[in-house]
Amino acid sequence: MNLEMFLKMQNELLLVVLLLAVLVGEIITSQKGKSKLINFTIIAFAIVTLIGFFHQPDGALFGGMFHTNSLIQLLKNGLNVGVLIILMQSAGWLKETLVKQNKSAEFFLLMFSSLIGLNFMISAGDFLMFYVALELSTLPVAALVAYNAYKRQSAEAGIKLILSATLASGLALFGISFLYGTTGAIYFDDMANLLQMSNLTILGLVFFFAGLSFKVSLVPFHFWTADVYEGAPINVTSYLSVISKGAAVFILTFILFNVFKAFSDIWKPMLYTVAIATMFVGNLFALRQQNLKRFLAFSSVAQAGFMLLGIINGGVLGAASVVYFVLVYMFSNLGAFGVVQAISHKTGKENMDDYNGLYRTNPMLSMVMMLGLFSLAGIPPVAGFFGKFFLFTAAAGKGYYILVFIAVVNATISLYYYLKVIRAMFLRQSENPIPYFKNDIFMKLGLATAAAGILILGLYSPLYEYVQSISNLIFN
Amino acid sequence: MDILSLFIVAPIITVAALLFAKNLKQSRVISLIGSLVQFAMAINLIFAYLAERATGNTAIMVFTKSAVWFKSLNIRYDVGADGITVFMIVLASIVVLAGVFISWKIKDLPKEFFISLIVLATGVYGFFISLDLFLLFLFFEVAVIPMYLLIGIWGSGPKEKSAMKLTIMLMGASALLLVGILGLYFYSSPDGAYTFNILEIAKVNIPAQVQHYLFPVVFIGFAVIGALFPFHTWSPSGHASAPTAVSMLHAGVLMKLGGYGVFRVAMYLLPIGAMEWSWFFIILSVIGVVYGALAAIKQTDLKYINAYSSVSHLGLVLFALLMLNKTSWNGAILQSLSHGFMTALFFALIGMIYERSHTRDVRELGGLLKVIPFISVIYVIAGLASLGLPGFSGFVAEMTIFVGAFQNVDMFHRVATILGVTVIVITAVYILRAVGMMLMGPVKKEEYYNFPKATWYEKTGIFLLLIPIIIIGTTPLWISDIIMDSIKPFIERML
Amino acid sequence: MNFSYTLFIPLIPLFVFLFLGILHTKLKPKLAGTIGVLGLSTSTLLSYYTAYKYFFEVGKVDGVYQTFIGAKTTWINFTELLHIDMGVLLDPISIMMLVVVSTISLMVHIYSLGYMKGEAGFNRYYAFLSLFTFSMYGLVIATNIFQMYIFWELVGVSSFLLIGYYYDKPSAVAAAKKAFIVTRFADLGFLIGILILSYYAGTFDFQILNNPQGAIISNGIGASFMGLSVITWALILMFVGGAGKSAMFPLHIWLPDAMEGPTPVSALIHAATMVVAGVYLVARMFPLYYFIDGGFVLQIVAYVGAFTSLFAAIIACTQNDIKRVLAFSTMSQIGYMMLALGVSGYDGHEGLGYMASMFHLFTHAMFKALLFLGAGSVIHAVHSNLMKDMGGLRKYMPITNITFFIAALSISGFPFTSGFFSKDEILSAAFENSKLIYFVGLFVAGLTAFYMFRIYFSIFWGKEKTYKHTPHESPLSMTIPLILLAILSIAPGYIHFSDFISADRGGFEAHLNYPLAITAVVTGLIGILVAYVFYKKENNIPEKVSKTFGAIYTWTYHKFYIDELYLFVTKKIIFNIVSASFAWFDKKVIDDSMIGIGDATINSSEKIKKLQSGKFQDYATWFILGAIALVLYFLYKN
Amino acid sequence: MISGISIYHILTLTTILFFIGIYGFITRKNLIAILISIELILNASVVNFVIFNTYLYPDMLQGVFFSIFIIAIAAAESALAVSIIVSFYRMLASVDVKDTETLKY
Repeated sequence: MNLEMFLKMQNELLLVVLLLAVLVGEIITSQKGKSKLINFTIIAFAIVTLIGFFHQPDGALFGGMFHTNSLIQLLKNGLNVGVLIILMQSAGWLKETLVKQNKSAEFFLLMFSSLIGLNFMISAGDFLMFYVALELSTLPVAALVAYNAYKRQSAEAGIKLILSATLASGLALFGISFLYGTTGAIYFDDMANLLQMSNLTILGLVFFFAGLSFKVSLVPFHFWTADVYEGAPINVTSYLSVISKGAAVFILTFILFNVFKAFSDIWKPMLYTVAIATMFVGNLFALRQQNLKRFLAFSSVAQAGFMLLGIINGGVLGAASVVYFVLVYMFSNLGAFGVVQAISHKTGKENMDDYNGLYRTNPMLSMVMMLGLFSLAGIPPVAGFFGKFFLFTAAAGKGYYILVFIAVVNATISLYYYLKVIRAMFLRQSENPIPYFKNDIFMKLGLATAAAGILILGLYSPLYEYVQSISNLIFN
Repeated sequence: MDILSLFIVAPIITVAALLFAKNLKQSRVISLIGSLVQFAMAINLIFAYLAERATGNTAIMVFTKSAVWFKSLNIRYDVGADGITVFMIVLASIVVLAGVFISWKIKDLPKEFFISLIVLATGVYGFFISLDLFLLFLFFEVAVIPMYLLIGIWGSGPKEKSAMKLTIMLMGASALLLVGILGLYFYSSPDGAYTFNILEIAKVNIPAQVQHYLFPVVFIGFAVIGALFPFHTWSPSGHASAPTAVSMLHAGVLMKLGGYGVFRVAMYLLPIGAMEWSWFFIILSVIGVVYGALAAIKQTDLKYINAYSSVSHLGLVLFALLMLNKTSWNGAILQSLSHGFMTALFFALIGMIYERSHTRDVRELGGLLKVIPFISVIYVIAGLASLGLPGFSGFVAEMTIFVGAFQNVDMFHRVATILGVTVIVITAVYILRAVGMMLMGPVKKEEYYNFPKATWYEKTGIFLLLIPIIIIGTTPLWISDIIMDSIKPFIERML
Repeated sequence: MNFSYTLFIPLIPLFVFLFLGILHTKLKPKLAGTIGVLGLSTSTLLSYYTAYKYFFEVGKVDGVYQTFIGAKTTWINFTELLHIDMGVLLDPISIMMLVVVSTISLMVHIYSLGYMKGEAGFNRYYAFLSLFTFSMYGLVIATNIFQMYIFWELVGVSSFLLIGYYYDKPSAVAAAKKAFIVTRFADLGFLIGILILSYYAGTFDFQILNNPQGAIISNGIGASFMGLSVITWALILMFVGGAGKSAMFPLHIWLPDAMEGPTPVSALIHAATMVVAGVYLVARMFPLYYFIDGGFVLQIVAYVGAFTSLFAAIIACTQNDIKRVLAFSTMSQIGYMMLALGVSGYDGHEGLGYMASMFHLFTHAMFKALLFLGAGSVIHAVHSNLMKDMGGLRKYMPITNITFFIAALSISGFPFTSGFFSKDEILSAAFENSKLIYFVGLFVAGLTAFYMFRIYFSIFWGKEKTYKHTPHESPLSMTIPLILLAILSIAPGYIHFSDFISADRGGFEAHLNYPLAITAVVTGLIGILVAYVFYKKENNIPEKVSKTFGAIYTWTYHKFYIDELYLFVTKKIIFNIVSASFAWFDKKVIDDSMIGIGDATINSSEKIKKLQSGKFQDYATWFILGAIALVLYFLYKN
Repeated sequence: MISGISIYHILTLTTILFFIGIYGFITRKNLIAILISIELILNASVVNFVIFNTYLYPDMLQGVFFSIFIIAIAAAESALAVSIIVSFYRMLASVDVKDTETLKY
């Protein structure tokens, strides 16, 4: 137990410390001190995030159960930044709603523990760690989803999430158990060496994949997504759609590339079909949504489908493009969600028609929304375009031209419904538009960060180059 | 900062400046200055180009600038220009400048309007100068997207529908294009050293089998924005709903991206595919030419008439490109230029007439020559130019195309050509119909008599567009020679 | 020999046009008129001087008139071989045309000073006149077929502008459109002809094309299409173009309507100059027409010409609008010229027809212009085109009467008038070639005399009508041109045309062929006599006659319903069927199918929404089924 | 190592157990019942791990450990699930699946 070891899992440890601090703070602060506590927590978390950017040693712990490297570190930082943005965007909500209900601190506790879970998940080195981390990341979120007590939909969403999630993990476990049975190993590396092609393996692989696809919400394992997203508080929704999905996609990539390297002729066709299904279903469902949370839910399903195009490449290019896209997607989605959050917090309106004429009353919000949506749709020059382009390049690199074409067609469909929102905000007028309102400083910061990310991530190539270089180190 | 990159930087600066504009006055002044600068740069570019060639620089592209962007994928910021690029840029800059003048009194959200306009211009410039397929594609979409807002916000009639149709169709086309570009990329080198650079890709010979699949993909991807026959339907409704300046840019510049892209990418990089497929697309383009013209005869909305005539004229561009010889290609470029100026002029005039009479229905208008002589006379001139009267650009372009097309001996090409030639009659019919109904004859309504005369900014816009038409029409030699030289390296891949 | 100054002959009118066109709102009418006249008179002097210099100072070099290139510059390059030049080509016929165009145009310019006085768009009118003159000059001096085509289009448009001069008069607008579109349609043939010819000949240049010893004529072109050499096809198509401009049957329908334009315009464009462009085209390319496929195309030219001249002459007898009568007579006379070209040979005396045709072109220009201007001054006096509103005008407007009479004699081929000589040459040429054509010509000559004197008598003699205000002789500016032209419709007869103009440029000794001449004169006199009996005094013989002819008369009166036929084809078929159906197709089929794709997507999303049933147990079912399906698929695959 | 019972019997058992769980999950109308069926599913894999460990890889205890972790987590899961169900019950006085269908399409 030396310092080195601490440094390797510094991020997690810091989060745990922060979590405890918040717990203590919760106990000692008076009722009116709560909003101060919130500010403190956010700032503290910002500091944690900053620390994450200092270099940390690579390597494994606990005999390989836990391992970290610069790519994982990058992703963790990404997750931190994402959560930070979410927290900033939800500060107002926390102060004005939750403090009254006296459960502001618990929000942090749950979210941080889920984040810790994700951190452990992406640096898991064996299936045990992976499973534990997965549950750790899921369960608190279920609580968060059901956070709006006295709101039926919230509770309903909570139930749907927890039950479906446990089913999924049950399935995954069943699969894992077979993998264990065939190899006798639970460490990724050993398993990678020991796995033989056999029916049990296939069963295990597919079930495991299904379990994880649940978190990534790939068709047909995605159904919970929309309902839960709609029912949950918005910041939780954005957490689900951005943070946990991002982490899940990464670990999926990682495991497929490392553990099941030899089985690519199984999982590539699998991804192929699932990707097509996901893109189409996600887009077609998003097409008629009125509630923006639900709308973004389905759009995020479709986005997950696009990510598979990167994974299917099965090489460095694929990994790099996926990680890069996850980062891009994070900022884009947070931009969009942030605006929805701000508006629904101030006016309680979440429907597309309520946004008619938004630009004329709140130009700034509309601009951020537009950036976010364009980025999601993959319109240059914002980051999404580059992200998508690289994903497509990755897929085309292995000769999946048809798949790429289908994907681009889907991108066009998605453009249609993203434009519907733009149309509401810019083209349409309304007799009672959402009135102009000022946002608190945290919300502004949150949106600004997201917007900046959307603009910079694409045009400023070194970011992608960095991702590419480090994934080069890891996946070769 | 090299002379070409300025064409991307200048508009961006303009947009940045526009962000701080308070009201209509400021925003239009800023954008006027911006577009004037671009115009000056464009004119300067001609002379710079001639000077460069005079120094004996015989490279395919001059003023090239190359910088690595995404190293790992070998995506580069590669720009360069040849004679064709130069003229296309001049066209774009003039149309943009005229567009600013025409929308001098834009009512609603002026700042945003000009911003979108300039962004569109940026995309167009970028598209013309970029030698890197990624860059090309990026600018292509940058040019298309503002159309949605421009039509959707400032348009008229069923604007939301047409804006959506236009955007989705063009984006769908770019879907094909993207696949094509990726295909080109991964066949750009036998040994993993892939590149997006057009000139580089041209050096390797892509296997015929691949070209057979790639060419139609890339061609259609570009040709949709060039209003290829079955995919032209976005353009009429788009034109009809768009505000004046936007119709000008749309028909004058945006639709040129199609022909230009076909020429630069599809034909240049996939010559074998081009030869293989030309017959098929020739049929489509000839249908487009005749069909567009015939459909225009029956229209009553002025904008529809010109939209269909655009379909016909641009069909001629694709037709000429598919004839695969130097002369016809030269004609295609000339036609692009001349159509750009003419259609922009037409839409400008239609806009002015519409502002005064609040109708675009030729049956309701009449005798305008009496009440707004200046605008009407220019309209007549534009009409004559568009039906290919000698002394105007249209004639030069069309004759070059026809003579070029006639160099193909076999029956198929001959028949296609002769069918194409018939368009000179049909065009005359619909142009004269419009002119006769709208400008001549007795004045239809009393209130027409108190139409305001053309204002100074309207006149400026008009002359900006009219003068190039006459210059090309009367002294085509130097222009066509410059273009001819620039075409040589491209045509050589065909032979 | 330096002829470079000839460049100014076309350029001056061009500058005048630009000047008047740009400033036409600023200038005073008087000033504009004078500028126009002065500008043109300089060009006229220049062309006279050129003619003198060419024929008398330079004269024949080793037995033939040489061709001179006054100036020449490349306008645009198409291919290595093909490039359009702009230049001035001087040879006997182009110089003759220069003289004709200048003279008539000058006369019209002067005449219009009076005729168009006080018109709203006076300056516009003069601008257009100059534009037309410029284009016509450019056409006649073209050095190559494409330059000719370019100016061919330009004269077309200036005629469009001038016919539509009274643009607020719907009939005028319609006529202008008709004229332009019909000729444009013919030009389609011309253009395709040019394309074919230039592709196989590898040049546009007249000097190379027409050279009898040149490659194209002597060894011809191998390629052939449907049994005829491609060149022949090219020539046929080009003749179609010519027929369009020269209002040959069946492309003649635009000419009568073109009379909607101001009368001087009709005199200039639709009688003397533009409408003979077709004849000039054939004459210009004569060697090709003669040598390729043994003059096959010339046969067509001859018969089309003959038929048109007869056809038009018959119609002319029944029309009541004097300008229309003149229009049909123009058609018929041009038919004469075509006929003459058609029957012509090449060398020496063989080329009589060619010479005759050019000769007739020259003389016809003079007396037909005179007739129109005379008619103009009559119309100016009585404010009507219709014969029934005229009568006994001789005592009110003596000069007009005399001059008109002279012109009428001349066109009827009365001895000692220029018409007599030129017509005689044509008839004798026809006689030598084909009897049928000769008799047609002869009959037409009789008809011509008849209908000319029909209108002459019914205008200047016959019973006096009641005029709103008593007619009076036109001002000097109008009468002077009349007098000059009257002189010119007699004098040229005594020029020995054959010395100057002949197919092989060598010139030959042409002499009256007395028997033919006498027969021609007699037929003419018969025609005049009949007219005298019918129309000298108001009587009912014409009605009787028309009764007896009955249906034929009405058919003729309605110009054999050819306009109606065209109208049916264009309006009913092209507009309402073809074009309408295209428009419909575009809206309903193509557009809707594109929209349909979008709607289908949206509908499908509606269809599948039931999947998201809200029951998480269903979700679980899907989940499991999905997983199991994948498993089974891959188990099956292995 | 239980004498006379091969691993196949037990695997069959667990598989059946698993699918009973699934069946229960899909068909029960009561949330609690569904929760119970989930326990079945988890237990199926727990047994799997233990069996594989003891029968195939007796020299290491990874499987056993894994199973212990699963049990612990399962407990946490059901605790959370129950609490959510309870809060739901507070609102609607019902633990019926039919009442969790307002969010759809």
